[in-house]
Amino acid sequence: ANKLIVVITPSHDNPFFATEADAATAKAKALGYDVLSLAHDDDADKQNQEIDTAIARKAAAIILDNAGADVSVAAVAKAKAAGIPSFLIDREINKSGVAVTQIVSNNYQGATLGGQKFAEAMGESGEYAELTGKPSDTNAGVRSKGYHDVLDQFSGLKMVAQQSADWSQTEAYSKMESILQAQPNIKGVIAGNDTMAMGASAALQAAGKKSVIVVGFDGSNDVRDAIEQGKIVATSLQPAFEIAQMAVAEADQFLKTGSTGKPEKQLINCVLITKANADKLNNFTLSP
Amino acid sequence: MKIAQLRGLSLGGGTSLSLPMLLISMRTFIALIVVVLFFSITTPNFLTPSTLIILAKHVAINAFMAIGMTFVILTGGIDLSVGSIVGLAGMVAGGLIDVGIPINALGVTIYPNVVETVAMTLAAGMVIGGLNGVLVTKLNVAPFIATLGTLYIARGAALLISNGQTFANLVGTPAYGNTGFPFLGSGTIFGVPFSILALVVMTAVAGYIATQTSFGRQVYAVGGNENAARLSGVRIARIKIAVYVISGLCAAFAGLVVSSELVASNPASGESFELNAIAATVLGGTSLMGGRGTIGGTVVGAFVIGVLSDGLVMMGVNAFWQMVIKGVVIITAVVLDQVQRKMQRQMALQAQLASA
Amino acid sequence: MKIAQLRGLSLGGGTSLSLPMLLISMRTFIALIVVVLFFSITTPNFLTPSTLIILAKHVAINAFMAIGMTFVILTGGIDLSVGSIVGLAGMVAGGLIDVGIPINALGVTIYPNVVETVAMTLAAGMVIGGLNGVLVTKLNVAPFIATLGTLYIARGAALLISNGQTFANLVGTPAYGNTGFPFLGSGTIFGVPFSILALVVMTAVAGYIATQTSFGRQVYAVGGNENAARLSGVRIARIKIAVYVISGLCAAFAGLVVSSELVASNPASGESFELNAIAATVLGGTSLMGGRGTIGGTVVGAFVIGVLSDGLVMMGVNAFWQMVIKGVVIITAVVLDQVQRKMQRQMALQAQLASA
Amino acid sequence: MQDPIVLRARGIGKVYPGTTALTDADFDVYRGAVNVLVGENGAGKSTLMKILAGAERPSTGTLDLDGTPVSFSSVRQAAEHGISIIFQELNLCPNLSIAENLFIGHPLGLHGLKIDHAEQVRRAGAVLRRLGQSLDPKMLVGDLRIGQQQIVEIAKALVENARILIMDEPTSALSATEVDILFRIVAELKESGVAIIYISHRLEELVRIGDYITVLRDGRIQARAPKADISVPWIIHQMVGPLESALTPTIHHGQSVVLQAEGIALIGPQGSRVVNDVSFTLRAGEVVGFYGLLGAGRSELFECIMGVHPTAKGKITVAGKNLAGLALPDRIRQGVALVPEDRQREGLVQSMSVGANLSLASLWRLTRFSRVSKVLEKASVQRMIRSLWIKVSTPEVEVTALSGGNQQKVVIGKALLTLPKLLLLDEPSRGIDVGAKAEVFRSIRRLADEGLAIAFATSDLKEVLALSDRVLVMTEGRIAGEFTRETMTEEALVAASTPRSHAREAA
Ligand SMILES: Nc1ncnc2c1ncn2[C@@H]1O[C@H](COP(=O)(O)OP(=O)(O)OP(=O)(O)O)[C@@H](O)[C@H]1O
Ligand SMILES: Nc1ncnc2c1ncn2[C@@H]1O[C@H](COP(=O)(O)OP(=O)(O)OP(=O)(O)O)[C@@H](O)[C@H]1O
Ligand SMILES: O[C@@H]1[C@H](O)[C@H](O)CO[C@H]1O
Ligand SMILES: [Mg+2]
Ligand SMILES: [Mg+2]
Repeated sequence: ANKLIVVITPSHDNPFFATEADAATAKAKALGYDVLSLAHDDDADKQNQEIDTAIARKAAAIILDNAGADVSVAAVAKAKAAGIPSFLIDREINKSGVAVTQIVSNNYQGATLGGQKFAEAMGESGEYAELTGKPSDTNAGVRSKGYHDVLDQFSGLKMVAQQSADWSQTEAYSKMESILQAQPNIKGVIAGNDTMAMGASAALQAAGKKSVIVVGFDGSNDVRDAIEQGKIVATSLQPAFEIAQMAVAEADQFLKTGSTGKPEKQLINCVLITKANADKLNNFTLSP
Repeated sequence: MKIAQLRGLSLGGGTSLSLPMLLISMRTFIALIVVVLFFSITTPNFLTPSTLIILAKHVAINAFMAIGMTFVILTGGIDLSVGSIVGLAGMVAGGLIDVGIPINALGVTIYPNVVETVAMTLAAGMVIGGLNGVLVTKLNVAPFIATLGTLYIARGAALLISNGQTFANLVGTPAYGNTGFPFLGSGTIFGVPFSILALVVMTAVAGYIATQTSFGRQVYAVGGNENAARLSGVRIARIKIAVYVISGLCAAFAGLVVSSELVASNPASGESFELNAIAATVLGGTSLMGGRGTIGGTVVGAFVIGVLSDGLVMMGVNAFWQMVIKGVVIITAVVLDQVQRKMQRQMALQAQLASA
Repeated sequence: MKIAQLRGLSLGGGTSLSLPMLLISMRTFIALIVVVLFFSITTPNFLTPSTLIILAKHVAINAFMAIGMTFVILTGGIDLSVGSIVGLAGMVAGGLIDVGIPINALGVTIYPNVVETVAMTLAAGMVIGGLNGVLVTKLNVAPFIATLGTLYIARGAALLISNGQTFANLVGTPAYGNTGFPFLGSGTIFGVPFSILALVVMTAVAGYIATQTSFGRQVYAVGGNENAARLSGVRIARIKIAVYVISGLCAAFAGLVVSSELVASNPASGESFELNAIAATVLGGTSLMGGRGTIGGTVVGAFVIGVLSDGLVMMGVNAFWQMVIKGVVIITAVVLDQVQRKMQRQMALQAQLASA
Repeated sequence: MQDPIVLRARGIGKVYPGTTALTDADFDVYRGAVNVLVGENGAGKSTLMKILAGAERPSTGTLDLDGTPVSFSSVRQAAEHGISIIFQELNLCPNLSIAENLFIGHPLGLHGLKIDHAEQVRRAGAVLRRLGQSLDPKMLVGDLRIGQQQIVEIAKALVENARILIMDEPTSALSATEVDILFRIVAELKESGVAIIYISHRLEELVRIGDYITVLRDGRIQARAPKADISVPWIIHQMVGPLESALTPTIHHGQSVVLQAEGIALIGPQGSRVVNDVSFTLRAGEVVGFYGLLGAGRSELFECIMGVHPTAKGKITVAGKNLAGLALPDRIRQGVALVPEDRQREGLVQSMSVGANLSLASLWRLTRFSRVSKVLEKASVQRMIRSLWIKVSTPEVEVTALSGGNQQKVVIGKALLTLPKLLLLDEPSRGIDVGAKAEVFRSIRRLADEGLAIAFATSDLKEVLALSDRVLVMTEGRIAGEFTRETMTEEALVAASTPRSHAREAA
């Protein structure tokens, strides 16, 4: 029987994670592994049980987009103790030396890119709102910090509302509508990820505020289309596809040679997507 | 709405205006007024027409589900599957618009127009509801467990339709003659948003069914004492299946409006909506034991919840506190309900004693 | 477990081994055997000891909650707050270990040892449970709505404790003498994981309470006919408050085990656990109407659910199908239950006829 | 010497929303005596008893036990003072065994830490035998018939060894034999100094066992007297004022056959033949009494005709139409109506108003374009309330607010509103006072004269003799005898109704 690689991602209903899962699966199959692709729905306990399963199935390696920087440490350590190397993607954990590699898109750098584009589009002044991600997801915090490290330098820019929409499109929609009521004259909305950007933009379209600037984060195809239609200004592409495949390749090399030849932490820089390059974007990959 | 509530009221309980029912909805109504006042004082432009319209639109979605839920709870049942049906309905509609119905044999694809799409989606909701009803009646599975099962099944189905993907940009294609879907969510008639009109109509119709038709009367009877109802010639199974079908229909309608607003449908949408729908129903004075409750009360309950969550967002209260406050208000509203009713009864009795 | 289940059984429902009760749990038991067989055939290394131990550990967490839930449901109530209590308990324990109790006045911080931490956490769970009980009895709020309220309150509280952050690396500090917390989740006694032993003990104790103590029988009485119980001198309020406290206690214990396993506590953990706990209880043959059910049945029910989800994950069934299958199995198990009981009764009749 | 009066109630008043149940009532309870309380439905008897037993709190007035003032906030407290009660409406947990029901308030065993199930079963068995029952104490109460449940209710009160024992219509579902046994026990308790408060609508019972009679009327004490000084006519006079002569049944000679039942059979939950090959006919204008002991199968027979049991065998023809395959709702439309035995479990929708209950079975008649016509409904409801003298301020009152007897009238009214050709009444007079009984019987007569065929089940000899044109006696699911007005005598009926098995027990 072939060796088994277990791929665990938060969910399969956010295109971002779906891409991760598909990319990793395809690559692993290509390299001749059996694949078990699981979702933990951002539930640390479920993730822990899935790691148990990987151990029970005597997996050769685990590719993991984890459910929380701290709550995931023990689970990954458990896998290591059971002799199963883990390769983290997208989200990092707050402990080094447990996972073999942590390939994470540079959320901070990506956020600063998005922030600069947002400030520029706003003409460096005006009121704006921020939609942040799941509070329990470190990426949410990192991105918010990245945004503000840029935006707070412009005295003209004033954040008049900040709400978490839990990465959710529906929530972003209704929160956006309510925020618009309290703050009728906001000029822009900066969102922690693309699903929330989509929700916000839908609300703005419905309210006839087509000129309000929206910036997202991820680089999903939905947002790409919205950018081309002028509904959204920009998003920071996390090369999810590339990251996932890198992780599998490194896992393969590690299993064969006992080392990846790379440092544990690998930051992959994000790329800003605007009208200029949107057409080259597909499935979180930017063709040259 | 208020009218609807009052008529719902005046005919609730049993034949007509029974005192306890009146009090119940009055309490919820007071709770509503309290929260509204609070926010109009604390929150800038809360009481503006435009805000209230958005508010009503948000309430509508929950109210659609809660109205269907009310019929189910009146029979002593419960429907946990409505949230999943919202998600499923969105995906059905989204799929029909973006992908259509491929007929592989002929190698062609049929794109139903919006009316057909809506009809098919509502039908899908009614099928799940019918499944619930059959499970509860023919296979006598406890409603809670039957609808818990369909909660998972419908959600899974929603995810499988697109393999988890979102159907984006549901504007349709003029060439296919399937444009116009966004109207449900953002269209207006004489300047009033469609979903608000839909809410008014649905409230009126449901209130009428509950209080004026023999079907409605039998719903109350089944919830009040199933044995007695059966011996009185009520066809229990028929009534129960019907209420679950109604609930599925209402949930599917809510799902249509949600994805029409987003102009996109996401298989995860509607998660845990059932809790809000049930909360609205119970806040509105419907007894989970069955047999007591009014449509009007339910709609008022939905408004209490809606005003609350929107108001807090507008105030900029942080998400964690929002959760705590929501919990406290749900409980307080019901407690107020109880306390006030007790006081009322006491006073009535004192009066009688004095007169006697 | 099985023994416990049988004793729970043999004394459930009425005084002694009453046929229907026996059948009920037998059905679930058969369902369990079926799924186990299925996976041992289809899935590599499913029937290995190590896998089964892991399985039992996963089941334990749900079973802890389900056992508490059983008492609540036996009185005809329901407890939706258990999932949130799991999250809150984790955060309380995590906070006590990582942050301790700062006494600002003296500028010192007290670090309770693990035993004290566990005690305080369980106490916290009991407080929420007590709140549920008081709401249901003293302020007669419907159990569904009261615990829905505390579901939000407890979750909000969990998030506020750390402002949404996770408490990491709960190993304690030797200097503070608060080490040893991970034992609950990963410790073993004579090679058996602590949580599995805890499950065995809790099942036995709960089974004894339900069937041998007057408290237990009064729980059944309240669920069977509350009015009759009151008029027979049963202190309804006392019994009801007690069952919610028990449920809160069990949920808090589950929370401790979860965060001990993760060696970290996350305010979001336990979301929607209540559904699994309720499903387990009902699969185990407990009637949501109250008055009928056994602890043993509940534990079997928890195993059905556990085997199912673990098995499907090991088989690599895609997450969406898992959801559908889970729903189908929950329903099927209960339907089987019904069908088999009917058949059994028929057979009994035939027998009597023959003999007559 | 000791005060002969153990409990004094003074100036007791009780108001319920909409009703004043009791006004300034004084009531004395003598030790070692049977204190009888009589009064029409709704007179306030049960309310007064609930107050003495701690189940209700009085709006005014005081209680005084052995010369010291007391006030009870719960049945439990009253029980601690040695007062226990048999409620008019059964209060049992169907999911528990007989034994557990008897001791649920105070289970036997070490401080409740370990129930002594064996001992509970033993003592339960003992008290059941004392009541002449051979029931297994481990049986679930839910599997018992209403008559058997009432016996459990009595047993429950007996195990408490009260010094004051209240019995609110304990015999309403008991057979003659069981009543005799109960009265023997009452006598024993009396001997041992227990004060008994006894409520019943069977007046002959009262004069038979009563020592002191108190008459309630419209919530006020109407009269008090030691038994020696009074008679049945006196009681009736105090209760309802002068009463016109009792019923005089008119014998009806064969008109068209309404009901033709052939070989009806039903297997009960325990597999016994509850109804065993029963055949008979009912003619228009005829009133046929079904007499029998508890468990004779009358309820099930009626249920078979109504279509409650799909598994029932046999051929049923109503007004020439074969009911085979017709479900209960269709049979109602074919003119069959049943007044069930247990009004709480099968008769009333407690959450609905009097009006809604009355019209519930006739909605199909009152509906126009699937809308319930308020006009038609109001008319029918009002008519029924008037013709049955239902004591209620308006039809909007919730039905639970009515007295036991008035609730029963609502159930009968519901059946009559379906305009039946065939009316089946199962224990129609359970808990109905003489006045109401007379009315009900008179309307039964009237309906018969209008061409209705009527069958009624009862365990009350006087009743069956007074009302029936014909009597069918049932025993163990079979028809054990048929009697005409000429041949029906108390002796004959009792003889026919005694099952062989019972006879053996007795021997
Ligand atoms: N829970 C209640 N709520 C409102 N009214 C009530 C309630 N219980 C009794 N009543 C009213 O109090 C009056 C006395 O009722 P009660 O049951 O004491 O009569 P009763 O003498 O026992 O009659 P019966 O012989 O039919 O049992 C009735 O008019 C009844 O309508
Ligand atoms: N719920 C039940 N469970 C088991 N057996 C029952 C039940 N109800 C009735 N039976 C059986 O059916 C037989 C007839 O009962 P039924 O109630 O018809 O007697 P009845 O003649 O109507 O007496 P009653 O005066 O109590 O109505 C009894 O022998 C009893 O064993
Ligand atoms: O990085 C991922 C993506 O942004 C996703 O959209 C939400 O979860 C974050 O962790
Ligand atoms: Mg009475
Ligand atoms: Mg009977």
